[in-house]
Amino acid sequence: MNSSLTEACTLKLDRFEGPFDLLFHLIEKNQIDLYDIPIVMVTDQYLDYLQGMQELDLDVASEFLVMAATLLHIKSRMLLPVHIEPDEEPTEDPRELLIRKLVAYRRHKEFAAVLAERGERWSQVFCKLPEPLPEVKREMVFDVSPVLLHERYEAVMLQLRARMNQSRGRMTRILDNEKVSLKTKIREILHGLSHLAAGVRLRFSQLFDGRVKTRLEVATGFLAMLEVVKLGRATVEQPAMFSEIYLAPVQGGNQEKGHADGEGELAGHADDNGN
Amino acid sequence: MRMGKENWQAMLTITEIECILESVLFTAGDPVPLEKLADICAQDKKTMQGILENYAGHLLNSARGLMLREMEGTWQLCTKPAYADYIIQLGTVRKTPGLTQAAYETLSIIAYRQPATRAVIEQIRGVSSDSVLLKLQEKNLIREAGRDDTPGKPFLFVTTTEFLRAFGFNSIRDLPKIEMDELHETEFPMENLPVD
Amino acid sequence: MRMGKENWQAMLTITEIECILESVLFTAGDPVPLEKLADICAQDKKTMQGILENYAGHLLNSARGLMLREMEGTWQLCTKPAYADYIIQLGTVRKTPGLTQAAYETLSIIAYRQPATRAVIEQIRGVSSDSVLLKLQEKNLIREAGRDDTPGKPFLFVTTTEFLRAFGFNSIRDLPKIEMDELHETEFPMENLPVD
Repeated sequence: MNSSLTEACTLKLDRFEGPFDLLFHLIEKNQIDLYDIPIVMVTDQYLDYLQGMQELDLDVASEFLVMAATLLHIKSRMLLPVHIEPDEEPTEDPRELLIRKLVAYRRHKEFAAVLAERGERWSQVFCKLPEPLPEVKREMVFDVSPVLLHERYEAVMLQLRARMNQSRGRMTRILDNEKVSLKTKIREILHGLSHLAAGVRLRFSQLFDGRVKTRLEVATGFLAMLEVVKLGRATVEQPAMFSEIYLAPVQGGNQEKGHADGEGELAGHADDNGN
Repeated sequence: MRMGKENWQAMLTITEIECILESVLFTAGDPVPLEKLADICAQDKKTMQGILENYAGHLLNSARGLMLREMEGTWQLCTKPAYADYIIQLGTVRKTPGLTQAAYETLSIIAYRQPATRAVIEQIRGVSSDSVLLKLQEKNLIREAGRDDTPGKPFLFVTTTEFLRAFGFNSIRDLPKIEMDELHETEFPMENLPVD
Repeated sequence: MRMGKENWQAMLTITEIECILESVLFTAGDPVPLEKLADICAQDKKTMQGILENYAGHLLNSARGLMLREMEGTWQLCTKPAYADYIIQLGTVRKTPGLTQAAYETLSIIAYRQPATRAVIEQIRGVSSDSVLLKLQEKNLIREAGRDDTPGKPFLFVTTTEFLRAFGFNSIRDLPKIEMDELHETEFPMENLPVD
């Protein structure tokens, strides 16, 4: 079966959709009783039609040829004398199957006409495009759950704990970055203080290398200075706002002890941060 | 809450429900399922069906431009065919299905025998039906619905809701009873008569 | 042809014209200019305007779900506002839980820590809780009970009798025991925690 060929031939075979359609045309044209088809006449007319097609140099679709063969076969069986054995059931009419198929085809052909008519009528009916609608939120029946209440509280408190740990972690990280330089700066200050000539004060600006001075380093140095003051190893003075800060070493017998304490605290400080 | 709503809506008269239906179906445009309408009007499905059928009859027999149609348990407002000539002047002309005889034949076979394979269709029509099946699918009048459990696993074709809409059927059960029954009862020895 | 059409349509009754208008305006959906309607119904503009105004009044005062509105020389069918509540139910209804997760969280914090200020609730939840507190008050599950004796004198929230009733508690002591006593009892350094 070649469908494109078939399609082309169907078109050429005038208005006939297929062999059944052509047969039907012949039956209606001759006002034949479908249930008692004069097979000889119909077959002849059918073949004539195909002949006409060929004379017009038109290809005839295979389906039409198959039907022609079927008709000829039925015709030959009709013409043969029927020999019936006494106890044999009467042989089926050779036309039986063809008739049944034609009946089925006719019903669908009739309904096809009904559909065409209905389609025409209902194409006169128009509908309207839908309007856009907002999404509706409808609240469910007010159901509450003590269990859910409890669960949510536990969950939110756990989240809180996690958040606290997180921010603790953040602070630790900041100190981690800072601790070496802070410790170093304290050492630098203590070192600077211990190597001052008598009566000379340490200038805060002295603590920084002018080329690499960063805001963070200055802040760290400032913290280191405060730490040193807290340790009791120095006093600070700033004569005016935004002016130089001077560190004066605290003299006395507690210097060694203070120094040791300072180192101890520094070590402890570092350990805390390290954990 | 829910109780209160139902009590309140139980007081709706039939006329009020018809007003609700008109406004709701107008806005929807598309067919609305019976269940949805019953829910909106706070009626049980059976009562709603009755109200809708009554309303449809009322629209049909009144001096109204609209009518109500049912399709497989959904309801849609549409215009009466009588006013098509006026509506077409709006300019938004929608062309008729424009099907060939072959298409109508094929559609008829699928409608009555669904689900139907291509082979069955071709046996009845006596002619190859590939291209016409494709056309019908393009027009959304039929669709594939799985495959048959026979050798080759051929596709099964059924009609669509668009088919019902285009031809004005409520459901496949509403197809006119043309004495097809006889056919359905007789087992059809298709294979004896070669078509291809 | 045009002459014939006009002659034929001159015989249209007002009722017939109203049917045409209904079907035409229904199909259009959008507003239709007076000129177009006059053309379709084969009336002069002035007559058409009169018919439309009359039809609009008729729709407005009848048991109908639709009405006709005029906008700058165009006419449109639309639903009456009275049916908005029904129409809105056509939309995809998304059911929201009676209480959102945020509401449960907030309610649980108030239940377990009452009386609680908004600041405490927000510190624990880590998010601003204004709207959820308002919702819970609307639902009458919490209420304000005086003010805290801290700077700013913030409101203190406690649960209500309705809360007990809704959750089936006899008293606040019936709340399920929290197994995180450690957490529950610890005083949190709230001020360290940023509220997002």
